[in-house]
Amino acid sequence: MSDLLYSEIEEELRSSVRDLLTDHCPPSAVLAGCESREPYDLALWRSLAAELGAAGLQVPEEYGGAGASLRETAVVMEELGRSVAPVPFLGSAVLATTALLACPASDLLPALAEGARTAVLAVPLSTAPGAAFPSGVRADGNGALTGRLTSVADALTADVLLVPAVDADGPGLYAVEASATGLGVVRRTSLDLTRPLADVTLEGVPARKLAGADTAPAALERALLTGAGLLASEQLGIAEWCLGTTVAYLKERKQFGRALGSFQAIKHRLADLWLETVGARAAARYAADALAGESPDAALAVAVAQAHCGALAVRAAEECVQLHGGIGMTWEHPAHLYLKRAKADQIALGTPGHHRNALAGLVDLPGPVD
Amino acid sequence: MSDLLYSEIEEELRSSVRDLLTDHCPPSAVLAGCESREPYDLALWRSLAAELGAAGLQVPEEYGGAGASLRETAVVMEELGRSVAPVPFLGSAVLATTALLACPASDLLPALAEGARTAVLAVPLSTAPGAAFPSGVRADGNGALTGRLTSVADALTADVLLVPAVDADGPGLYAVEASATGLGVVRRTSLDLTRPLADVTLEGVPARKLAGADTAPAALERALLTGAGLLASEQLGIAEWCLGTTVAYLKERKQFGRALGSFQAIKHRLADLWLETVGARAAARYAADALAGESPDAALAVAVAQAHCGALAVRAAEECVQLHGGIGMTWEHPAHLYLKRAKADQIALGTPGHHRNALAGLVDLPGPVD
Amino acid sequence: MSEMDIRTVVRAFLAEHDPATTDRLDFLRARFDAGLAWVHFPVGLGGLGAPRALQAEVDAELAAAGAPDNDPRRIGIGLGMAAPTILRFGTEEQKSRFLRPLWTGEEVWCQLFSEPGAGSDLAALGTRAVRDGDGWVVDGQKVWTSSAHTARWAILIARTDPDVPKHRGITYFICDMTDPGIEVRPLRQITGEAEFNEVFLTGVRIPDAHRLGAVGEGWQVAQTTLNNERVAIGGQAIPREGGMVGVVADTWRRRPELRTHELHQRLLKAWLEAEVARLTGERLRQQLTVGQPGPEGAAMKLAFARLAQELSGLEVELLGEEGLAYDDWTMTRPEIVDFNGREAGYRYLRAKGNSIEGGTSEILRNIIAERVLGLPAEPRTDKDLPWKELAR
Amino acid sequence: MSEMDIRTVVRAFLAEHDPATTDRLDFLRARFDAGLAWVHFPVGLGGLGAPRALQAEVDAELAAAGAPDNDPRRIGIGLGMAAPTILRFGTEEQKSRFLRPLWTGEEVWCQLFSEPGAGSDLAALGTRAVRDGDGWVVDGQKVWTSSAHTARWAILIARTDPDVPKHRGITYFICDMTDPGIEVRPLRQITGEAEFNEVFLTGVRIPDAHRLGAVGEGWQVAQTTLNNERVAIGGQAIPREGGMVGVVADTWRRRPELRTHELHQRLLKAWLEAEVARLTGERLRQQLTVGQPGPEGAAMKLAFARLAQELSGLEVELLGEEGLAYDDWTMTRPEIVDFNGREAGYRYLRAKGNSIEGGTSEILRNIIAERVLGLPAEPRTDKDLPWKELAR
Repeated sequence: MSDLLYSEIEEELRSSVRDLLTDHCPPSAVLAGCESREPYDLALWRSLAAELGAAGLQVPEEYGGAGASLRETAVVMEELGRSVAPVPFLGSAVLATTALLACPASDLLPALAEGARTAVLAVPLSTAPGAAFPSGVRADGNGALTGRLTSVADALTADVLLVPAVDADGPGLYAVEASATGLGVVRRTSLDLTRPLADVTLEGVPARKLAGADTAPAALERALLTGAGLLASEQLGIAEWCLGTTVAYLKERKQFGRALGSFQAIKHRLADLWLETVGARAAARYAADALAGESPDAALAVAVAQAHCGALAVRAAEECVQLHGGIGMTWEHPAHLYLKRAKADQIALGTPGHHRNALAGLVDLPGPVD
Repeated sequence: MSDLLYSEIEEELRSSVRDLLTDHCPPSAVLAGCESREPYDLALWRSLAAELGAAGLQVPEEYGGAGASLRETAVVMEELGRSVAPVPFLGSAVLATTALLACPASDLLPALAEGARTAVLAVPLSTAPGAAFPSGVRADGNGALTGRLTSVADALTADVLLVPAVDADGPGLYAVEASATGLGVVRRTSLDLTRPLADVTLEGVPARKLAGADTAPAALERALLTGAGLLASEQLGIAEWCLGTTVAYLKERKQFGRALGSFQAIKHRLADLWLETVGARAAARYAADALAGESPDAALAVAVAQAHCGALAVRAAEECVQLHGGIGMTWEHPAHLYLKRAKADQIALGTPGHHRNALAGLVDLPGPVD
Repeated sequence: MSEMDIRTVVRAFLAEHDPATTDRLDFLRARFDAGLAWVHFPVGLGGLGAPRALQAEVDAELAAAGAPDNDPRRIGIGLGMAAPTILRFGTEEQKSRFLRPLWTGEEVWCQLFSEPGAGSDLAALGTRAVRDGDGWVVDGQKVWTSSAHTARWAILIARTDPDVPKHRGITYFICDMTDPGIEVRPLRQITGEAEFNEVFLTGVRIPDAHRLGAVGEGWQVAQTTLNNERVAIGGQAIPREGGMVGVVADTWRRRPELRTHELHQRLLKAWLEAEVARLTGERLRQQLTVGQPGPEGAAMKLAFARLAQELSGLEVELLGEEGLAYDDWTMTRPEIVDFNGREAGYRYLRAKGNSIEGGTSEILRNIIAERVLGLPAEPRTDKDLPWKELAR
Repeated sequence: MSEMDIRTVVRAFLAEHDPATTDRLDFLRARFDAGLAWVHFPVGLGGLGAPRALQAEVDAELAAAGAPDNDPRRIGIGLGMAAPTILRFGTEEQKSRFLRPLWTGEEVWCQLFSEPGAGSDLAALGTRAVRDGDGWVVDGQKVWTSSAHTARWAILIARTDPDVPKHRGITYFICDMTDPGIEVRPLRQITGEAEFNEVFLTGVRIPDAHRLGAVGEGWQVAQTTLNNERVAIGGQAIPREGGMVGVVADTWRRRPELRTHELHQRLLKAWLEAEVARLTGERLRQQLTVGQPGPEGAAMKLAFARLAQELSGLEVELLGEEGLAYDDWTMTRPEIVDFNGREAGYRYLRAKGNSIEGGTSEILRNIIAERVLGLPAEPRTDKDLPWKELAR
């Protein structure tokens, strides 16, 4: 059986990340950031990436990374979820970095690993593992890209876009510099205030081919599967914040002459939520461990973790709003930041329903023959 | 909009039936009856049918019935559900009588209407409206039947069996006397202790044809739809008994120095259950009214009522067992009679899932194209 | 009075007041004076003392004739809460003064009940009203007040006696929203808009003639308001697929490419629940064609909130990539909540409030358990303590 | 001690005791004496003072060698509840006397805790134990006692002081089930069988040497028993698709004609929950490889009960017409509960008990809320009252 606990090193990493976020990313700052024109806190990103080395955890030392694994990366995701931190970690350190690690060309890795640059895998955030290779962008004979990609997370501030495109040889993965001529990156109004989306248009944009038909589809799939698996850790972090914040509030808030948290109906709901959160921790840990070890069980572990954690984070955030009563409906209370992130995460990289359905194939529980 | 209330006449009928059942069919008597060799309380049946005229409510006066409607029949079903009464009402007064009313031959009706004889529609209790015409029994050129039908409710004491069979002209409905040679009616051990099932075997059994290819399928379908719709009233009765009994127990039973019913988690669950029960009453009434008026909305009304009430009765019975604690798990407490009836009713005449799925076609909400 | 009779009355009214040529406000005032505003109200107060059920007939006849309505969504608090309370507890003078402009929409009403420290436990409220000559002086803070910025009048509950247990020291007032002591601040919600307000009351003067009910009996008066609010929120007659379910069903039909078996099962389940809730409401209305609403109204509000949340959450998932978008975060101050005028993300967020506003779903379950099922109350320590000694 | 070390010990033991030629009971006794019964117990009491996690290694090695086991399902109460309590609170004499025949299965144990009037509120129990010379005399009624008819010994809690609050007047005993004052009556359940018993105690004599823990401290002792019970019920290591989910998945695979989309979605959901529960349990075991079980055990029992009920209900529906049947209503007195040896209807009914026996799911949620989440207790009126003055 896998190790479902956290190692001492992982706990130390968690504690450093949490300290950083507590200092630089309190809810008030996140909320203020949402209303500014700057979608991300790039100072925070630099601290996270450069000082703590979080961006390069899964990158081997030979490419300037920490040579740790996806287990440690998952710990960072947990903490970022707990703070709904506005940093491009999922896009750059998880999706793009994983894709690059599976490509023959590796020269982009060092800059990403040290956080000097950020990259993004240019697919809609809602793309699930197992999706067909995107056909919305075509590459001409010179490797210039034309086409459109919508709802790309973390693209607004990315220095490099990794664009799946189809050329004469079939599917390929191309690198496009953010400064390239003919590239348009337009912000969308997104439900999740803390992870903005952008639409990307390419009109004959010069690009460099990173992987061809033999490796590009596998690199994309590995990135999506890894993203989905690690998103479960982010969702765990969201759920834990929501549960913890709600419990703390209900211990304090008095109605009818006693703490609201002493009412049994509230207690039982929170006990159930706690139980699901404990389950989420086990499932998310298992997914991270299976991905880190490239276990044959990884696809199943990811499906289980996403299906469970994706639904849980939403439920936890919804309970957080509800049990805060009116105050939870106000813009000034941070609960909504978590609700919006949780709801968007539910769609990101495959809905819980999608992942549950994937189980049918993975564990031989086929549906009816219509 | 339909009349979803109970008329004064309906309330009087309810009150007569309830009085009879309170006197002759307390839970202790039902439990004792289950352990005897007599599957039904035929004395009770005679009082119900002969004295109150309950068996012939939907039968026109010209055939010896009360000339009332399925609305009143539904009220009887509610009360029988509330008492898990061991009488062949569903089989004889609902399914068989409805089928006969849709057949050209009507000579069997008077005896059924006055309760002098009982009949049964010989199909598995799990048959849902919309099912294909059964092909398990064949009629030869002389109208003799051969074949097998399983899990028929109320067949053990029936005087006449209405058997769907296929002959040279196609589907037909045949009447078979219980005393006929070659007929075997064998009791099964059933989950529901108060509505026994039997398997029926026919080996060249003489039979009389009641309806041919032009009317038999419609008669069968009308019977199944009506049975499903009125079963919702039985399920409502079950749910109301379970809710009422549980509430009464929790007002009395003290733990931790106070009535269990004063604990908020329990209260909230019962409030939710009450809300679903109120919904069941509206849905069951609507189905009975739509069937009584042969409304074009009847199929939809039945699907809604069955899908809701079928699930509710089980939930109410399960909550009844759980909230009675250990005592609810004992054979001597009547809760299990309701649990078993509710669970069997959930399968009878189509599961809630089946009926919910029927909505897809009825209200134009088609599933995905695989 | 029968349906036939009422139709005759409406036609006679229409013969004298042609909607095509009569000024809107004149038409509404005349309709009120003819007793066709709310037929179950008494004669002289906009009604005919007729069965409530006949109102639907009146509305339909008038709508068919192209008559203007009083834009009920804009004045929902007046119609749904203030009016039934004034009718039941108001003096003759109050009824004559307030009901007509309330119904015609000339005067908008709002409700000053909730406070930051008194939400579910509304009876714990701390806004003080102190006797001063032939009137009262009010100081305190209210919250979750919709329409406060457009309202002419408010229904207000305030504490007039802090020395008795909380339910007994409350008095119910009609408050003039133009009083200089009133400050209204928009309260931004998670949807981005500010549908509600915070209201600060500083030395607000209310004449004793604007008291509704006896001094110290405001809690009983407020029960009428709250029961009517719940009926107003959860108890409207709706056609099949009315409300949120229709929006989702429509998307489902138009967009076959979005369908999955998982979503299909959830949609069928929600559709079923919506239809059962609709039938439940219909049955309740058949039972309540006359009489005051009871605790059953709470049940409909509970069902409505659950459905709105389930369906709006489902809708966002169904839309997939499109569900990641939001239409507009700009802070606006809408006069009307229109779930259908905005996109899925808005509906999802706004529906979260349905289980909080007008009584949380938790409080409604308490009400059902205790008042309908008769389950015993929880041990209470706050009921007999003077308000000023309560734990906060 | 490492896995390697323990394997060496087991092999040395097997070299001296060939399972093929050694009498079963002799083998088990020898295994106990070699410290291979429960390796985390102290040396001399069936253990080696080794980490609990190594037990799996020992069991696997012995099983591979064809060794007999102690039929743990038959003696579950002894192993899961009596043993850890005796180990923690027993005197040296009690440990030496009771643990060996308990483990080998020579002496079966049962538990005399619940009473008709004290279920969830176990501390309200009324069975009296009165001091009499160097012993005690016990009178009362217990219920829900499995194995009472086969048991040699019972763990018993009884009231020794009615004048103090209920938690403080309880004492914990070891009770001889062959005492003539004990009458055991089978208690038939909704499944038809009588897995449990009612036990009537009339003038039962217990020597003071069979008291476990101090007089009046029985409640604290019982907590150890109950926490261990919950771990025993909900905390076993299970393979993927172990338990009820495997039964249903198997039927699903074998019977394609029964499948519908509705059932498919429910099955996938339940399968997912079962896998998450399995991982949760595994993570808990990794955390608890040493140390006493805490309230987390309650969580696993809660999850297990919910799953068993969901899946067994689903199975009956999946079977359709076959789900209407039952295998056998004959009243039997099984020694072992075997969910898999019976048919779907039995599993459905028996699983209803999973959320009641060993602490109802309601009580477990209270425990999680208060002991894990630290939410405040409800106002209690019964905690400080003398037991004899409690409302019943």
